[in-house]
Amino acid sequence: MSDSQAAVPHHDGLHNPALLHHFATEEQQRDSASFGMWIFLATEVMFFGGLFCAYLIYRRWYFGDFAAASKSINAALGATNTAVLICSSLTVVLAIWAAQTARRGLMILMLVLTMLFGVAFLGIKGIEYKDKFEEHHVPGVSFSFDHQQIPGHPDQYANPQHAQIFFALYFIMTGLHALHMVVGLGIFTWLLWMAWKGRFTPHYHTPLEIGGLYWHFVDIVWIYLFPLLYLIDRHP
Amino acid sequence: MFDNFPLWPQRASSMAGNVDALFIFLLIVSGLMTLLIFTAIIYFAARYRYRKGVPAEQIEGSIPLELSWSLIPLGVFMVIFAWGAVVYFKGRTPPRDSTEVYVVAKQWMWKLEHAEGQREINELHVPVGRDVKLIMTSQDVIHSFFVPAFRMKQDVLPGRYTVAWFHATKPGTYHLFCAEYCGTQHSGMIGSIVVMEPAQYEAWMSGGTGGPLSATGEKIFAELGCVTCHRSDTQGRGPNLQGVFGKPVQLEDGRMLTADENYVRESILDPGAKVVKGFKPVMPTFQGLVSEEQLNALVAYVKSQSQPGAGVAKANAAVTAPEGAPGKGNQVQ
Amino acid sequence: MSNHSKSSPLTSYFAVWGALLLGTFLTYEAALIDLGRFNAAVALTIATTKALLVALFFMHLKGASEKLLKLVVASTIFFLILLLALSMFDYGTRSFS
Amino acid sequence: MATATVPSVERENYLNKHYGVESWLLTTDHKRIALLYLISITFFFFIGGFFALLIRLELLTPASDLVQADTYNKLFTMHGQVMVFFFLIPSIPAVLGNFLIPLMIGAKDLAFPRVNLLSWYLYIIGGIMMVHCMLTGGVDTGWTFYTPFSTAFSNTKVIEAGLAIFVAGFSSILTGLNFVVTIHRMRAPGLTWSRLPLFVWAHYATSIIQILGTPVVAITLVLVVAERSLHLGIFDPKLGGDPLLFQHLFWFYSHPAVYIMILPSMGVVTEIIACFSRKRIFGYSFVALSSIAIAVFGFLVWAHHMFVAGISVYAALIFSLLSYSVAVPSAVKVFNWTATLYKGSIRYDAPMLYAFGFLGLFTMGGLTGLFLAALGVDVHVTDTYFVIAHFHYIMVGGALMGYLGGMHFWWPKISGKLYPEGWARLAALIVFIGFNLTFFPQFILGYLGMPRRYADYSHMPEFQILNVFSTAGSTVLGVGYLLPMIYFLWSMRYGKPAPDNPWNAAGLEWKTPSPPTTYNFEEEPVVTWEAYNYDEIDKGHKEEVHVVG
Repeated sequence: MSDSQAAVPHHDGLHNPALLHHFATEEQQRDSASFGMWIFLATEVMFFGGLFCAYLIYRRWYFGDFAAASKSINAALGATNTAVLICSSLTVVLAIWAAQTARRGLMILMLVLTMLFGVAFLGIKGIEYKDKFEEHHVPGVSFSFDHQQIPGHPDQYANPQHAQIFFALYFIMTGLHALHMVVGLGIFTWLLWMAWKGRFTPHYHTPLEIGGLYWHFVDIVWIYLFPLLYLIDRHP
Repeated sequence: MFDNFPLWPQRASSMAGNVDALFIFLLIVSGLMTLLIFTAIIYFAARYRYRKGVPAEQIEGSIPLELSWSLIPLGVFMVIFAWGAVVYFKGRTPPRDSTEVYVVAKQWMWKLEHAEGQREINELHVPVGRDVKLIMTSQDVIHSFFVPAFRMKQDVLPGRYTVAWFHATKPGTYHLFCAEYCGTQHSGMIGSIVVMEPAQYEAWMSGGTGGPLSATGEKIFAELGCVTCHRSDTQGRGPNLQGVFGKPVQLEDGRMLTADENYVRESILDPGAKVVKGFKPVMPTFQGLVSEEQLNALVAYVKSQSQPGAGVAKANAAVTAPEGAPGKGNQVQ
Repeated sequence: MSNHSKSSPLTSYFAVWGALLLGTFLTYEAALIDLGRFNAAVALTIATTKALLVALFFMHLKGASEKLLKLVVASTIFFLILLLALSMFDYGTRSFS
Repeated sequence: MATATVPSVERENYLNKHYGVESWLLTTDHKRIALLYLISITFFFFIGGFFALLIRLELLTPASDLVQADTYNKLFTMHGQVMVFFFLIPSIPAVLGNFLIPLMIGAKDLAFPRVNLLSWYLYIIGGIMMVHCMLTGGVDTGWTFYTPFSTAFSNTKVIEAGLAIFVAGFSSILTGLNFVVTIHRMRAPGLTWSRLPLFVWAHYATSIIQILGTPVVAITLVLVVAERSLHLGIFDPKLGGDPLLFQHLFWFYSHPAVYIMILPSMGVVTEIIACFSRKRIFGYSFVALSSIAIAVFGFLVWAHHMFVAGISVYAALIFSLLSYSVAVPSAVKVFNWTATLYKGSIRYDAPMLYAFGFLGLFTMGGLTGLFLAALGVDVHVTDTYFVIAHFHYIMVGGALMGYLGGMHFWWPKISGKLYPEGWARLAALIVFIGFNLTFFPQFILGYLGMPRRYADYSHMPEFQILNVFSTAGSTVLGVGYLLPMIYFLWSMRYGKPAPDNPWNAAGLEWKTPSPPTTYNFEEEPVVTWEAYNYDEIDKGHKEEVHVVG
C-alpha cells in the first residue's frame, strides 16, 4: 500500500480558499475526497450486491418464469437507455477534461448534456414503468401474468407468482438505480452551479472528479442490470 | 434439591451419547485452554506487578511462538471440526428403514401424524429402539423441532419439507420445544415425546382409528382425480407413479434428480417447475386446494407406491404389521 | 488523480465510448442467438468488459498513481463474489436427505 | 499517577472554546461529535439495559406473570435492537474512535468532519424513529427479523423498526468510511503503518466491515419493508420465495457485525495492557494483522447461524470449517496479550482491571464459540440459552468491558478530570462478578435445553434455579453499570483536574493538553519513535525524577 504522508507545509501564495483547515495540502484534500468516494462506491456495490444475490438465486430456481417475465419488458428501450447512459458518461469525462484544460464553456455544455442524458434516461424509464403498469405487471394486488408462455417451451405457461418475484426485483433494482440517477442529477445541478460561478480551475476541480466517479458507477450498475433483467433467454 | 436442579440433560436417544462425547471433549479442550491462559495471566500479573526500580523488560515478539500458537490451536480446531461433522452427518441421515411421522407445525401447536394413521397434537408416542423419521413442514412461519433429551433439533419451514430422525433408547416422557421464535405464544408451543416399550406402543397404536396415511392419501388421490392421468399403465397423461419414489428422475430439460418428498410436494403444488421427460406440463396446480395434512397423505401414498408389491392391500397390512418389522423395511431412499 | 500527461486523453475517451456502444449492441444481438447456457456467460462477459472499460478509463483507475484504489476495487469485488458464491453454494447443494 | 504539573488557570480547550447549543449541534470537531455520541449511546444503553432487567425479572419465575408473552417478546426484541444497533455498534468506534483516531495519528480532525456530523444526525434520526416505534407499540420479531414472521405474520411495527435500523446503518457506514480515509491520508509525518497504535489498526479492520457489510443488511431491510407492505414474495414461501435467503443476507452482515463490536474493544484492551504493563505489545505485527484477518474471515462464516435452518449439509460443512478460521486470529490475540504481561511492570489501575476482565470473559466467550462452530454440538445448543450466554460473553463481556476500560483510560483526556480510582476499581469488580453470575448459569441452561425467547417455562420448573441465579446476577450487573455513570458525572464537576498524561502513556493523544484544544495539536507532530516505546518513556521519566530528586 502506498501512503500519503502528505504533510508538506503550506506553500504560501498558493493557498486555495477551498482548502479546508484540517488538511495540510490541497493534494491531501483531493486524494482524501476521491478515496472517500471510491470507498463510498464500495458500499454501493455491496448495497446492490444483496439484490444481485437474491436475483441470481431466484433466476436459477425459476429460470423459465424469469425468462418469460424478462421477455415482456421492452428490450429496445433498455438498450437505448444503456446507450444514453454511456453517452452521459462520455460527456462527464469531457467535462472534466474541459475543466483541466480551462475550457469553461465546454465544461458547462458537457455538464448540461450529461444532465439532459440523465433526464432522458429517466424519461425512457418512465415509459417502461408506464407500460408495465398498464400491463398489470407491477407486483401487488393488481398483478397479473397469466398465460405467458415460457420461451422455448411453447406448451408451458409461466407461474405468475414466480414472475412476480422477477418483477419485484426488476422494480426494486431499476427503481434503486433510478433513485441514484436522481441523486446524480442533484449532484450535477450543484456542479453546474459551481462551474457557472467559475469555481473550477485546471488546478482545482475535485468536486467534478468525485461527482464523475459517482455518475460512472451508476452507469456500471446499469451495464449489469441491462443484460440481467432485459435479456434472459430472449432468442426466438 | 438436586431433583429440580439438573446440571446435565437426560440422555434418551442414540445421538445423545455422540453429542455428549464431543461436548465433553470440547469441555476438556476449552477447560485446558482456559486454565492455561488464566494461570499465565494470574501468574504474570502477580509475579511482574509493579515494583519500584524494577523496569519492564521489553520483548519484541517471537515468530516461532506466534506460529506455534496459531498452528497448534488450528490443529485442535480441525479435530473438533471433523468430529463435529461426523456427528452432524449421522444426525442428518435418517436410516433407510425408519418409521415415518409427518409433522405439521403451526402457530402454536405441533400436529403429528403417524404413517399408520394415528394423529396426535403436541404429543408424539414412539416405541423405544426404533428409528423414527420426521418429515416436517410448517403452515405459517418457521418453527424448530427440538427434543433436548434426544440432542435433536431441526427448523421446520413453510413451503417445503425438512427431515429429522431419532432413535429413542429409554422409555419416558421428554420435552418437545419449538426452538425458533414463532410469535406471541412461542413459549407455549411445547409438547412431549412419549417413548414406550414396544408392547405398550403396539397397544397404544391399536387403540387408534382410521386407516394408514397412505390409504387416506389414496382416497384423496382418487377424489382429486389424479388417477385419471397418473394411471398405473403407460397410457396416462402423467407419469405412472408406481416405483417412482426414491428413484432418479430425468426431467424434461435434461436435469436428473431424485424423487424425494420435496419433489413430490413441489410437483403437486407447482407442477410446471420440474416436468418429467416425455410428459407435457398439463397438470394444474393444487396450491391452495390441499391442506398440509392432505399433502402429507398424498406424499405418503406416492411413497407407498414404491414399496415392494405396492398397493392398497399392502398398505392396509401395515396397520397390523408396522414398518420396521423384520423383512419389511427395504424401502428405497 | 488528475491526468498530468501532456497528450490529450480525448482519443482514448472517444475510443472507449465507441467500444461501450459496440458492447451494448453486441449484448443485444448475442441475446437473440440461441447459445444455450452460454447466453448468460456471453452477456456477463461483455458487461464485465464494459464495466472495466468505464472503471479503467472513465474513472481513471488505470492511471491512478497508487495501488490503493485498485486494492479497494479488488477487495470490494472479492467480498461481493464471496456473498454471491457462498450463498449460491448452499442453494446449489441443497437437496433432500 | 504521574506528577505532571497542572496549570492553575483553565486553558482554552475544545470544551470551553465555544458555548451554547448551536456550538454543539453544528460542530464539526470530532471530539465534540464523540461526546454527542457518548450522550446518545448512553441513553440507549440504559433503555436497553432497562429492557434486559425486565426480561430477567420476568424469568425469575417460570410463569409469565410479570409481563404477558407479547410484551416479553417485544422486550427481548427491542433489547436486542437497541443494544446491537444503537449501542454496541456505535459504542467504541463512534465515541472513543471518533475522539481518539485523529489524536492518535496526529491529525487535526477526521478527513470529512461534516460527514462525521452527518453520521451523528443519521444516528439520531434512526434513534428517534426507534424510540417512536417503541413508544407506539414496539416490535416483536426478535432483533433478527426472521421472515416470513416479520413480513407476513407479526402485527407490530416492523416497518418502522426496519427503517430506523436502515437509517442508523448509514451512520455506521459513514463512520467507517471516514476512519479509513483518515487513517490512510491524515497520518502525521513519520507515523508509518508499523508505528500506528493497535487501537487504530483495530478500527481500520472494523471500518472494513462497516463499509462492506452494513449495506447488505440495509438492502435486506429494504426488501423486508417492501415485502411486508407489498407482498412481493421475495421471502415468502407462500408466494414462491425462500425464507432462508433472508437469513443468508441478514447474517452476511450480522455475523461480521459482532466483529464491529469486538474489534474496537480489542484495540482498547491492547492500549491498556501495553500502558499498564509498561511494555511494547508482544508480536505487534501479529496483533495488527490478526485484526485484519478477523475482519476478512468474519465474512466467511455467516451461515453457522443456520446449521439447523435447512441449508444444505455441504454448505453447513464448509461454513463450519471456515468458522474456525476466525478462531485462530482471535486466539493469537489472546496469547499475545498474555505474553505482553510477561516481565512487565504491571499496575492494577481501573482500566487494567477492565482489561483483565475482558481477557477472562473474551476467552470464555471465544472458547464457547468453538462449541457452536462444531456442527454436531451446534444442533443441540443453537437457539438455546447456550447461544445467549456465548454471545453475551463476547458482546457484553468483551465489547462492553473494553468500552468501559477505554472510558476510564481516556476519561482524563476527554473530560480533563480524574475519576475516583477507588470507586472505579470497585465498579470493575462488581461488573465482573455480576456478569459471570448472570451469564454463566445460562451456559448450563442452554445445554439442558432451555430455548431462547421463552416468556414462560412453567412446564419446565427444573430450569428455575439457574434462572434465579441469572436474575440475581443481572441486578448486580446493573449496579456495576450505574456506578461509572454516576462517578463520571460527579468527576466532571468535582474531579481533580487531570494532567496531560496521567498514565505516563505512549501515544500521540497524550501529547496534547487534557482536554485537547480544538485543533488538537499546536504544531503538526512528527513521529520518530515506534509504537509503545515504554522503555524510552520510563527511562526519560526516571531521569526526570532523578533530576528533580
